Amino acid sequence: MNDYIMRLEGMTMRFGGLTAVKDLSLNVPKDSIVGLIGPNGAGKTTVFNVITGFYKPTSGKVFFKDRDISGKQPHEVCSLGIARTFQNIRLFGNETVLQNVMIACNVRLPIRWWEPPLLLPSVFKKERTIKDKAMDLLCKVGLEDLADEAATSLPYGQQRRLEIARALATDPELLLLDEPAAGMNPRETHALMEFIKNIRDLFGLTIMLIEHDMRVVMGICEHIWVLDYGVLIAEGPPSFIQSDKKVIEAYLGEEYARYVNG
Amino acid sequence: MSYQMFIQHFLNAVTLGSLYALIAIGYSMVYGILRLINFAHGEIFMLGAYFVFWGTTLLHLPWLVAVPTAIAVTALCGVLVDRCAYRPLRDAPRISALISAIGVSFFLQNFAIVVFSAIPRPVYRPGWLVTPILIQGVHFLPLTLVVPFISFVLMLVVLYIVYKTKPGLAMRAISKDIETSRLMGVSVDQIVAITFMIGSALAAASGIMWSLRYPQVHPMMGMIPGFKAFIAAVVGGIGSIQGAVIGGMLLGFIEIMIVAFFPNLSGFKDAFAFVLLIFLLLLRPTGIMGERLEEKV
Amino acid sequence: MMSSRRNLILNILAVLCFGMFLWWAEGHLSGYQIQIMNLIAINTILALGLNLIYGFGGMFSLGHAGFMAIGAYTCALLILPPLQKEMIFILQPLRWPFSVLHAPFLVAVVLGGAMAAVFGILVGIPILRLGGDYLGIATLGFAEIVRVVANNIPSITNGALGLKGIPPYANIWWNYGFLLVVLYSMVRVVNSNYGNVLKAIRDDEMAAKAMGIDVFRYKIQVFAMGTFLAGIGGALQASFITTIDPRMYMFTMTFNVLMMVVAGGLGSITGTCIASAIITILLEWLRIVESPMDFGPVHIPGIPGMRMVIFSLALIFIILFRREGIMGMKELTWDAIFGRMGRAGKDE
Amino acid sequence: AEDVIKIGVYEPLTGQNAFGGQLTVEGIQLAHEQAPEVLGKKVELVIVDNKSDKVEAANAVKRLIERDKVVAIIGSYGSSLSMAGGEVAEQYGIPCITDSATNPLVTQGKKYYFRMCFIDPFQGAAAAKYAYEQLGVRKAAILKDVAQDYCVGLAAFFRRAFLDLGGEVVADLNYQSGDQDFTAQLTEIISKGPELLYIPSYFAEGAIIMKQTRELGGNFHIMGGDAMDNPDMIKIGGEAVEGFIYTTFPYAPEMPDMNPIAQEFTKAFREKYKKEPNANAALGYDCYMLLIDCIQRAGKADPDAIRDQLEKTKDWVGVTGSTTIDENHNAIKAVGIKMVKDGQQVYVATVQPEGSK
Amino acid sequence: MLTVKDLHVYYGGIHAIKGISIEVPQGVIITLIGANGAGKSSTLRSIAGLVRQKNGIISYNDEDISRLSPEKIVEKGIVLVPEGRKIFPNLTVMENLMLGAYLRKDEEGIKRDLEWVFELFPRLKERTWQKGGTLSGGEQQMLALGRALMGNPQLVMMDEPSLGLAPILVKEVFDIIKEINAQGKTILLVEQNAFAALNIAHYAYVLEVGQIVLQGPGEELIKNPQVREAYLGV
Ligand SMILES: Nc1ncnc2c1ncn2[C@@H]1O[C@H](COP(=O)(O)OP(=O)(O)OP(=O)(O)O)[C@@H](O)[C@H]1O
Ligand SMILES: Nc1ncnc2c1ncn2[C@@H]1O[C@H](COP(=O)(O)OP(=O)(O)OP(=O)(O)O)[C@@H](O)[C@H]1O
Ligand SMILES: [Mg+2]
Ligand SMILES: [Mg+2]
Repeated sequence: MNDYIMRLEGMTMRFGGLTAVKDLSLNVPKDSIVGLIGPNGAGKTTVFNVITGFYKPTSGKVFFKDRDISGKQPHEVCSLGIARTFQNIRLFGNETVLQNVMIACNVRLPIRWWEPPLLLPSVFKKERTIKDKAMDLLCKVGLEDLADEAATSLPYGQQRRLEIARALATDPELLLLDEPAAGMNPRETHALMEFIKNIRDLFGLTIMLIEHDMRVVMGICEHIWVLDYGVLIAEGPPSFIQSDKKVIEAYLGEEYARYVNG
Repeated sequence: MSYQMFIQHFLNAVTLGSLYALIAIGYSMVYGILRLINFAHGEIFMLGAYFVFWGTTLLHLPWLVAVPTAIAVTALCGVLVDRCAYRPLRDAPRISALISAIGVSFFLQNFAIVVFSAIPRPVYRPGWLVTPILIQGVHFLPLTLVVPFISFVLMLVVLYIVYKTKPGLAMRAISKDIETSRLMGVSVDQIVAITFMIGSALAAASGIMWSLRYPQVHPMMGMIPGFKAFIAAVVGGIGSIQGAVIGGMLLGFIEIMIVAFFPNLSGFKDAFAFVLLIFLLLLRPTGIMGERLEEKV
Repeated sequence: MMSSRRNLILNILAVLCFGMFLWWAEGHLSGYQIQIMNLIAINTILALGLNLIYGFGGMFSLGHAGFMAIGAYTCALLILPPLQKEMIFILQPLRWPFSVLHAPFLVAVVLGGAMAAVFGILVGIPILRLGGDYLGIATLGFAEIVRVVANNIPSITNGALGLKGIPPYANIWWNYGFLLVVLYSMVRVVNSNYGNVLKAIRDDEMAAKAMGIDVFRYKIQVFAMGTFLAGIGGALQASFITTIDPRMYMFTMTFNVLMMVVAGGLGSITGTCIASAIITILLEWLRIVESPMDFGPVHIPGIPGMRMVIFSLALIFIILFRREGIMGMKELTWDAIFGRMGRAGKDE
Repeated sequence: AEDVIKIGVYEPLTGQNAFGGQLTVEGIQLAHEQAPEVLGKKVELVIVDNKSDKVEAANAVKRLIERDKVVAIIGSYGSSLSMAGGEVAEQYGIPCITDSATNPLVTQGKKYYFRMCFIDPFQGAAAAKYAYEQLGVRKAAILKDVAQDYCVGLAAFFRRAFLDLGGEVVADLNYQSGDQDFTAQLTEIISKGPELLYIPSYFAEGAIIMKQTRELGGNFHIMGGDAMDNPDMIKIGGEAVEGFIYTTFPYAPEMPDMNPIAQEFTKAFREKYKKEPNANAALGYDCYMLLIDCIQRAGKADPDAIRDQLEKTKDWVGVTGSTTIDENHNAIKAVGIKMVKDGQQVYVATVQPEGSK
Repeated sequence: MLTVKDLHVYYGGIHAIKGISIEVPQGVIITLIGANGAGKSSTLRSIAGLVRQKNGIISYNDEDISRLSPEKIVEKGIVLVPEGRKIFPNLTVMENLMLGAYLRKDEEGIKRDLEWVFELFPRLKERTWQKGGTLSGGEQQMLALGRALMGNPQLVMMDEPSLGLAPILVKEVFDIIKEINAQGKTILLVEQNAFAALNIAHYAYVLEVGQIVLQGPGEELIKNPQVREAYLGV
């Protein structure tokens, strides 16, 4: 039991009449890279939104390290150790690369509103620690040369990387990535796969990702869940998923199956 | 409270409410499409009333000619304001356009003072609209019935334009995404101009009716009604035309009924209206009829 | 590192220079010019408060006038001499605790700010959940409520008669002293990581939440700080003008402040300072156009209203040609100044 | 040293109070035309607009004193504006005289502020007395603008005096500046059956209130104060203002027993502006003339000397009758009662100051 | 049919496109491929008239259209299916489609094209009254294509139509592009999915940092080792 970092139990999410996710239960093993796939509108992003507290599940529970976190606010979830990226990149557009990461450090090293005007050594020290930590992270993801650039002026691939670095700055144990490879070409995608594996090892993370690019999903995920119309239709390791009839029919298509298997 | 008195208050409220509603519709239309709080709307309203005043006193036009002429001229003024002060800011941050709107509002007010002077002027009122009627102890003017009727008709016209015509379709498209609308071949400037034309014509109509009900014109006359109607539009759900009517009516009723039921608190009248506004917004953050603009993560 | 030490020295020098200028100004400039300088300081404090709320916190607030009123009345009631209080409350006598309370100017101004901040928090907790324009309307509504209530509780505010004979303590030293403290604190806050967090909330609230930021708490804090400044500004203004009444705090007052903030650039402290000075001076200077003028034989009579016509046109032009305000979101820094000069030097 | 003497004027030429300010300035300009010189020097008028705004009023006074170096100031219509300006004038020690600010606070405790008009307690009392004694009214209602100091003050003084006389106030309702719909308040008032409605409003609002009263079937007496004294009141109010009674300054172009100065003024004003003067114009005229007289008496254009002479003013006769400045710097003078009859403002009575204390 | 000569695009100080020339003959599928930020979208957007700061000549049927406004360009028969679909969320599916036919007056033709669109995308027909914003990603992509076709364009430009779609839908979309082309429409396609795009394209251009580095017929480029390494990931 204890080697599951996160569990969903019978999670259902309804929007008005629409059931986006229905009675979903899944267990995410510690230190793994796992995937969540499914057709457009299957409810994948919704699952992420429920886990991170953006939506309150209609019913069901989310456990993180055996603690019930369903219904907690996003910032509480984050401070407990779950970080995420977004399907559409959401960087702080008017800030620099470094500032983007420093902002995320705030959850661990908060500066209080009354501290800045006081010229206390402890405050200066804290500011310095934050900056160092952010710089260190940028080095680890290879963006140190771009620290003072405006975040949105970076090329797309690097923006994705920065988004991940920003998420890492909150010291997460579980990292949720929503379509990290969207809009990347094969070469960039390949680099991204290496990057994801690296940070997992470097930071000792568990990573869960949503992706439509099967090379990524099949390439790095150890376990995959497939959603269709909010319902779990299959789960298992990549090789198993690739040949699952229901998955081929609903998601992969004959073409892909032929391409992989033939 | 006697039965007659209640009816009397009720009629007072309907008149005031439908005047607010009429102004609010214009606010709502422009906001719905450009997400711009057109602070100059109250001043356009004032211009409409002044044009009738001029038409009847300076040009000696018959009242029934002066009114449509004034509405047309005001509509053009609205288009002109958009052309000069808002169009260049279409792709600027929204607050810039808002400040520009405040600037236009100051400008029109003070320009009116320079040109018309600050002295209030009496307004000609056709007798058939303002001969008091007494039925069962209730006093009212024919205007009291005409104003709500006209507001209602105008609301239907606007609804028809927005939901059943091609320019209306384009308006709704522009309100969500200007760039993609252009990719559909929609001429944004033209559609926005049409919107301002309709919105300003409505402002003129309400200004004229306002000046019939409270018979004088002066350069500051648009400020408070404009402000109140804007609140009404927000309460109703800004961007929604039905909402504007509901909001206007609601505000009219609150203002009158507070005084009617709690005469000692008459000085607090506006405070009550605003407290209610805030509570309503807390319960329905986008107004009574407003669309919920939830952000999808 | 070098540049930060240099900037510190330059900042201290600049403050000293400005102090000497004030000292000189007090003896040499006319009272009218000093009056304008005072107005600039007060307006800058007010505009900085709104810029903190709107430019840095991203909360569209139109309630500044209401918070100014709270600060102004609090301060005025504290510094008015009891005798004067007795004299001016001719309709209804002043209620008990207010009739005897008295405080030194500094305390009164700070309490004025604190009172505004308390109200800021009280109304902020429910209404800051509203977004965008709706928040604007709700705060505008609050400001109007303040005004209406002030009119209707004559035993505390003296109603429409207002308070008069407020001791004119707010001289150039007080005003610029407060401005200096405000500027220093605000620059520190904004440039710290706390400030970065605020900007993050402004840019993308959702993403900020996902980064573990308790958005609501920060918003309340910033709103309280901004309203505190509004209260301080209102208090100084009250003592400076010496008479206040509820009509001063109509929504046009908020618009004036908003104008300065936007003209200077949302989220730019230096922009706000520049714009406040320009707009204050412009408004005064434009008075000329309303007085009669003689061009040789041609006599132009003064045209009332002309001043605001020109002013509003100027405002529209500023916005049309500098749509993001004078400074945009940037700051005028020593680095920027030296950067430009340095580059010019190299070109030679 | 120079050969011009500068007199400052700060009046609301724009904004809410503009209608009053403009008329006053016309009166002042007429006076200036008639007496352009004193002590052999040219008098120059420096007129600034205070925009009906207090901050602007204080600025305006400061600028008049600092930049234009005026020796005395006239202004302003509107009591709160005068108070804002008064603080500044007091600091600099420049004498000011207000034409028509009737609120007692304007001159209270001031060394340099004077007024050409009576004060509201006196005006309110005169109105109450007239209503109680001449009209025989016992039940009165009041409708006032809570946001205007003038209205609030006058209403309070009327109420006090009326109650003291033994009358009853059956309703005392409020509205806010800018309101144009008074139907709710009026419906309430009508239901209380008063014999008189007292509206201490400015004329534009007053005219609308009267119109709505009549439309709602209210047919009691209506009374108002000096701010209703404007030729446009009848134009705007039309039939609804018929029978309206108000207290005002003791001047009206149609006054029966006008003194020669007033006759002269009326004629000159009509000639210059092609319209009827009113009491505001007359008061503006008197302010200027009194200042000139004080400069003459002082023999020099020195602010303190002018102030001293203003204080000594006794039985000075101007367009608005005989004026004496009391120890509080208020003018002791009569209150005029006017009425609208057949679409004309008719001067009905003059109430003399009680015992001229 | 469409010729772009020496196109330059600037965003503020950024020189995003540095002299691109492309030819689009009638009736073919042309594709532009390239890495992120290479300038593919910018090229399409400047043809559609959405980008202001640009130099160069864009001519359509021998007429210079480089200074025309977007709505005028639509009138000429060029439509762009924008990146990210850009459905009007507050309008129904039918209203979205009708907006595509905004400039058309021929009722008959509109009706005919509507039927054709429904034939291509039967799923849209089932949902004519649904609000655009509530459609799933794949359905929105279909609506975006259908909406463009409603304008009866000669040239359809598509910006990454397969972005974010499930594999099964990706195939469907490419099939439909071929189908549209078969009906006589010229197509200018921008894609990240280089493999699929090259497969259906008659001719292709490869963009890198604002310049064309390679061009040739689709099947030829697929075999090109450089392309294979960089864009096909083999
Ligand atoms: N806030 C919301 N309100 C209403 N419906 C929503 C909301 N969020 C998601 N939905 C609906 O829930 C369903 C699932 O959406 P979700 O974004 O989770 O899909 P997805 O699996 O991430 O698809 P894609 O691969 O296209 O991103 C969709 O039908 C969507 O329209
Ligand atoms: N509005 C803009 N402002 C500033 N720079 C821009 C803007 N739009 C694009 N750019 C820049 O222009 C360059 C080309 O962008 P473009 O969107 O055309 O690339 P693309 O090839 O379509 O990439 P993608 O695959 O990400 O869609 C990029 O460096 C981008 O950062
Ligand atoms: Mg998704
Ligand atoms: Mg692109």
